[in-house]
Amino acid sequence: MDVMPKWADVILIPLISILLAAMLSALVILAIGESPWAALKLMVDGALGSTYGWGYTLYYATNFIFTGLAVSVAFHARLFNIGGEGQAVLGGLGVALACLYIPWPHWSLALIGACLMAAAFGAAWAAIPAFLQAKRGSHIVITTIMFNFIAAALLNYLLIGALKVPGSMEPATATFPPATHLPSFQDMFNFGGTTFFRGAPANVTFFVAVAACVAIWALIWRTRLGYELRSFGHSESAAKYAGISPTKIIMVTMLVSGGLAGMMAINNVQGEAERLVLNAVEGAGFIGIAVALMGRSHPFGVLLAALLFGFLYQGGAELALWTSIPRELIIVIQALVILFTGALDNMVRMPLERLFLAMRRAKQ
Amino acid sequence: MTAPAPAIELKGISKAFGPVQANKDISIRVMPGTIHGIIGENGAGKSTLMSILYGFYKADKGEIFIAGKKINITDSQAAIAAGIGMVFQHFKLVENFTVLENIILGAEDSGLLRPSLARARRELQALAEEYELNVDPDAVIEDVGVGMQQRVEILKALYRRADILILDEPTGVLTPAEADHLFRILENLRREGKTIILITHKLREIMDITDTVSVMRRGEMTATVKTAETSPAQLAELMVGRKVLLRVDKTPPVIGRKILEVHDLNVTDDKGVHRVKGVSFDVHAGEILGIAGVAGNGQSELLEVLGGYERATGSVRMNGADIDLTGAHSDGQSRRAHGIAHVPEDRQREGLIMDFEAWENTAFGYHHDARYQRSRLFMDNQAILRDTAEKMARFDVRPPDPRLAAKSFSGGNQQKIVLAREIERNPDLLLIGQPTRGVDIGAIEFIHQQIVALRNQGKAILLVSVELEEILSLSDRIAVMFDGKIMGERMPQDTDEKELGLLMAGMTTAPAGDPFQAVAQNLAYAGGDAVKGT
Amino acid sequence: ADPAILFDLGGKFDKSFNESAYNGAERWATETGGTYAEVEIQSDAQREQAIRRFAESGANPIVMAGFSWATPLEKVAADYPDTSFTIIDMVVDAPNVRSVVFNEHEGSYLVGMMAAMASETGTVSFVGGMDIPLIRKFACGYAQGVLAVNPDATVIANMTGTTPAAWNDPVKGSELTLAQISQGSDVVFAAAGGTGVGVLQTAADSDILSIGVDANQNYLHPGQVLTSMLKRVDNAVYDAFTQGEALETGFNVMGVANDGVGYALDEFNADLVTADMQAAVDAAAADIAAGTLAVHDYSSDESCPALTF
Amino acid sequence: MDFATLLQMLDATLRLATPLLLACLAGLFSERAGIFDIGLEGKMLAAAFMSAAIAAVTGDVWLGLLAGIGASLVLSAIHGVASITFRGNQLISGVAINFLAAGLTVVVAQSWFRQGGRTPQLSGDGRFNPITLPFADAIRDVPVIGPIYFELISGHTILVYLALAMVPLTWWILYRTRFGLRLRAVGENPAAVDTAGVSVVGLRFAAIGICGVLVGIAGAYLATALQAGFVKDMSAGRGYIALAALIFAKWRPWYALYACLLFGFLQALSLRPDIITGVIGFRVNGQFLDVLPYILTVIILAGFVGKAIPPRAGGQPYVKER
Ligand SMILES: Nc1ncnc2c1ncn2[C@@H]1O[C@H](COP(=O)(O)OP(=O)(O)OP(=O)(O)O)[C@@H](O)[C@H]1O
Ligand SMILES: Nc1ncnc2c1ncn2[C@@H]1O[C@H](COP(=O)(O)OP(=O)(O)OP(=O)(O)O)[C@@H](O)[C@H]1O
Ligand SMILES: [Mg+2]
Ligand SMILES: [Mg+2]
Repeated sequence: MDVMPKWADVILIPLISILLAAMLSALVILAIGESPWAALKLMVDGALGSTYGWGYTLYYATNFIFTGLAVSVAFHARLFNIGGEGQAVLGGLGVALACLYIPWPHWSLALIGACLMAAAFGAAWAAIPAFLQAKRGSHIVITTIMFNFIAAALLNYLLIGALKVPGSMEPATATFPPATHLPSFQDMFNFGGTTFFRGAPANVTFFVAVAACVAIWALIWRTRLGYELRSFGHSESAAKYAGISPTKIIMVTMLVSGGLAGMMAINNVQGEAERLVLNAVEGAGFIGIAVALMGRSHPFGVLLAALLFGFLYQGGAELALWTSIPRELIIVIQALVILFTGALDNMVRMPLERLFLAMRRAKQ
Repeated sequence: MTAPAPAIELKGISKAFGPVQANKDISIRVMPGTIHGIIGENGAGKSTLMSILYGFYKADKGEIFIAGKKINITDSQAAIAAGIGMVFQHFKLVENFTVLENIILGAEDSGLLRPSLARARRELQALAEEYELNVDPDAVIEDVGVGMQQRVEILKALYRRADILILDEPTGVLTPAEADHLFRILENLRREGKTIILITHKLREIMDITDTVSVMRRGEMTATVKTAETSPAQLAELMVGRKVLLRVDKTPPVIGRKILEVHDLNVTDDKGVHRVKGVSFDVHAGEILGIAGVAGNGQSELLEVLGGYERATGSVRMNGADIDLTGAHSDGQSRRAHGIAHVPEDRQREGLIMDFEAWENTAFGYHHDARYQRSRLFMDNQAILRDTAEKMARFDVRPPDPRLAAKSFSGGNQQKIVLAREIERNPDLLLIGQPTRGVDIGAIEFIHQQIVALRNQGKAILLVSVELEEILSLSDRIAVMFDGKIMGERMPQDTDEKELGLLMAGMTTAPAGDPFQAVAQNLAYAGGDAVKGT
Repeated sequence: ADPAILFDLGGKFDKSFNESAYNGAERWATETGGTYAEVEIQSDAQREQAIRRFAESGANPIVMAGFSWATPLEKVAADYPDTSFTIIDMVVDAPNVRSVVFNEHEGSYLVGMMAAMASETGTVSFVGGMDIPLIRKFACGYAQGVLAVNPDATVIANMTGTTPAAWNDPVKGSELTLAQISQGSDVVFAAAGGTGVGVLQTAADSDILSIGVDANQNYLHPGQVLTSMLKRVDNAVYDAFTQGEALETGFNVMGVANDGVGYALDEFNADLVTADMQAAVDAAAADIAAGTLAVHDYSSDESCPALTF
Repeated sequence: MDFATLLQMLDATLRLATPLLLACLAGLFSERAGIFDIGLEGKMLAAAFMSAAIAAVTGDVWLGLLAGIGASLVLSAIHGVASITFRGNQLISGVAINFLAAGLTVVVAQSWFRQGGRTPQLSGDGRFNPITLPFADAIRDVPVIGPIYFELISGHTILVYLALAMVPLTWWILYRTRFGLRLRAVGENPAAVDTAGVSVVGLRFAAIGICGVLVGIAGAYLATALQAGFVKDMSAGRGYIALAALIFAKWRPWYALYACLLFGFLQALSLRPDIITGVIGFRVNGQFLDVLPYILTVIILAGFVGKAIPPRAGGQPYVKER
């Protein structure tokens, strides 16, 4: 029997968790001698006060939508893909290969090609842990953590070797040819002289990300595969009874998950940097965990949570520019969000359930 | 001379699990040196009550007196200190520890293990002799059988000097011989002056061994009576709350062609235990083949193989076509394609996804059906919803709300959802396991009618049940399984519970030694469950 | 407008490169009483954003310390034609950019000579940060200096890693130093950013001499740091700040000749540097300045006559 | 490779294996009790920071050590409250703790010391100094054993010896004491422990408490013994390598020692490319050596070389009442 109404589960609990995280973050800011209120104002102003700020917010959000969806899809099959980071690294490699070695005639074709390569590389990186989980029962959390490190080393190896620009100091590929450059919001929203989003990295990938949300929503709730995936996530024994192959579901889920994480690379690698640098992912794979937890693994929730984290990232960057609050504050906030919406879920839930139960008893 | 204080007295115990009221204001007295039985349907709250006495759960309200003294049982440590020991329905043993380690766990003498182990070894020897409780102290739990595991649990309690021993459905997993042994041990313990509480579903066990008996229904204690002054029929009525008279109206079967042919089927589980040993049988159209047997004798595995989610060797033919038992096409989907429908034994773990809504469960296993598809890519949720609403109406599922989660339905209604899904698919063969486990009387009647109706349509039905009465009243032919083998086949009109009981105990003829004793023992199994089923 | 300075990843208190830049800015601030904007970035992704935000806020000139700023600057410079930029350690070819590079090989040559003279075992060593041409340039100059004094000397060179994390891994720096000591080294030159802190610490703990880099690091372990290879990033910053908006753009090389690189001598290492040593090194410096002594620049052809990597 | 080089390598191995070993044993206590701990990395980092900070402020490394342990214990407590009291997901809690430490150490370090997320350098009594074991100097020149004793065995900080001593101690606690029996039981079947009248919650908190202390020492070792101060991200994945070692060791104390020595040796090896080239004749990529522990662990996990079976109740909260 449900103790709580659904709205409490999907809206109230995350909201309370966020508030708790925000309050603790405010305490941290106070403790280092700054004003939380001023910090918040600065963040809002920097992230949402101009089209420039929005351009960054949406750029970050795009990354987080992809990684958040990646974690969510796996969550639905009760798999914890903590390897989004490594999969996104490999996705970047795919994008770089696609952009550097294929002569694209137009950005739109390059976008499609890069999407495919990014997804394929990300999926491939998820495939090995998935296979080991499905066939050998190796805990996917541990293997994906290991694969994050291996991915970083692999990329490093390539960026100081085969892919490096001779004579360059940086471990980075050459800049991609202009034909692969994606239109940024600045290019797209330029009406009669007034430029919006000037200098911001948000680009056409944002729309790909939103489309991915819709596609994943349809996949999970409207297709047979999604149905099987959710069945498996809720009850492996029932799935077996129904003739749903655990191996297939684990593999397919992780391929989709890894593919999504990989696709993040079209935003940061092709869309923003226009070359592949070493630390391109910058923890977005991990933020996907927070985003998925907060978004309750629902694509729409992921979209909202990704926007919130986009705001935090851009706002945090502004804080770091104009105050003495280090940018690591965002990591603290991210940790608190994961803690409260993920691990301490019951702390918020149990009293609420008791409250609702008491209310129901009182009504009877 | 005043009467001695009761060994156990519970006053006004209440306990709720969230919205579920498992125990409501329960009071009970048990006199020292007696065996007290507790019976009640699944979910009546028996285990909960005993777990409260043992300090495993905390009661919301109520008082506990042991030997006349009120005590506050906050945790199992307190219960153990008060001389209470409990053998749980699901044993609480550490699988990869030895017997000895399990026994001293929590009852060590000092910070260091060696002296404790040495003392336990000595004491075990004494206990073993005293109560016929032989165990190998150095055996690892996961390597020994359930009978031995149960003895370890009892030894655990005795090692802690328990005067009160609670046993929760101890015979459910035992073979008749093991159960026989257990009851001898219990007799010994009673003779030593221990007080025993025995939870069981089996009326015959109650009648045989207890001194007094309490009946629970829906969280409440409906009666406590002296065993000598009651009858199985009266207990059954107390248990379910109304007169129990249920006969399935059945016309003689019209046997058709062979639908299912099973030949030399063998199943070995992941642990390498040989579960099904060379089983062969046929099921015909228009016939119900009932498979009787004590739980754990290979019936579950048999169903799982036929349902497609357990591997096996041997041959199974369905409508004359060979079925793949090992390869890539051995899964539930392929079985359904062959016209096999399956109502699994455990509806909550297998038959349903408890968090899914009813309509989603209606498509479960059949989600590839053409009528549930909107296009090649997408499922047609509206079609499933409509279909579910119709099925719920036809099967009288209450409440008839397709959008309610499966876990929000009662056991009987959950079973109706599963049954509706499987029967309505018009299969050639219906596999059905424990169709009425945890289901209330009204629903049992309805479910039995559905099964018979399906058979009357000329479908083949393979029924597996531990309820002998259910087997006897539904089946057109009965096979008995014991230790992975089919001990024999009987026609219901040519046999009775006595004979089936013998077969279930692995005996084809009355044993030479003490025939009377063995028959009585087996009766305990054969008759016990019948009441609930009928 | 106020000038601005953008530090590289190690942060302004890295005791070497960034700190040197910071010192230059501070010197300008105390001398002129002016104020300046600054930022310490924490990740590569912040670079472009930081440049843009400072340019937009009107800061001018904007000074960037570190070669990694080159790529974002190339992208951004044209968007802000009225802002002057200075980049240190890399060349960016744009009309409003001043590129300052140093002849690190010359300075390294000088401290290499000192290392060879101070060494008793005839084996000296080098710990680099991230393995990039710039750091090899240090190593190569150092080796040349060592061999110029003692052609039989052994020079051990190790790099900490191949990622930017190599700039900030004192544990690894320390282990590398210990390994070099076990191979006989008794003077170690660290050109490794934050990693160098570990190198100098371990050298001091193990009673061998060390050589600091960029800023004057002699004070870190008084009497145990032989000298520091000074790279006058502070001067470059100070210059840029002083010139202000009217910054002279273009290519700017700072070497021994114009006091861009050198070695440090102060009270902390006065006892370690003998008069002979000082005389020899000063003579070499004079020769380099005069153009009579050419130190090979690794980055000119990606090869080193004195050392193999 | 000559004898002296070998000794030097082994010496480095011992130094580098110490934090791994302490963290690995920490994880062993926690996971044997059924609490997965991927937050080792974060705890180590937090402990490294606090120990260096307090040692820098007070000049007393022992106070620093205590502070480091304290920081680690605070994170352990968070993990315990989340995963034991509130029965949350242990993996997610661990992830959160790693981020919390990664963020807070820098934020606090920056606002406290204003040195770019660093603490001041430690010196003198502010750090653990090597101790020379008795007779080390005396027998230094005895062939073979002299150098082994002097170079390899003597001359480490006290924490190295502590870590080594923890191995037999852990074994003894686990297999020879009441506490150990209960600890192992609670990781296999908490219901058995509960019905035996022992508090599951108490045992599990005790286990993660021990875990916190040990990994706290590991962190303090990094900042105050191996190094002389804290720098941002100084744990550099050691917590994860310790986790890998724990799997590699199949959750057993002696195997943990071997696994950590192996991984420590790999780390030492990656610092000496010249030796590798000298021994095997061609150049091995440094990245490869760095990730070799992870690759080995994946292979172990895949069950191709002896299967690693985690404690059965590991990772699941103990839920009595649904
Ligand atoms: N740990 C628990 N959490 C929540 N609900 C529970 C728990 N244990 C039992 N219940 C619920 O409490 C009620 C009583 O359960 P209990 O196990 O006591 O019944 P029982 O009489 O022992 O049944 P059975 O014959 O099946 O063993 C049931 O509705 C059951 O679902
Ligand atoms: N298939 C099953 N296997 C094991 N236990 C079951 C099964 N079905 C039900 N139970 C247990 O028996 C309990 C029976 O409670 P149920 O929800 O059926 O309440 P009820 O009020 O008796 O409803 P109904 O009269 O419809 O059965 C369940 O809570 C569950 O714990
Ligand atoms: Mg029960
Ligand atoms: Mg019922």
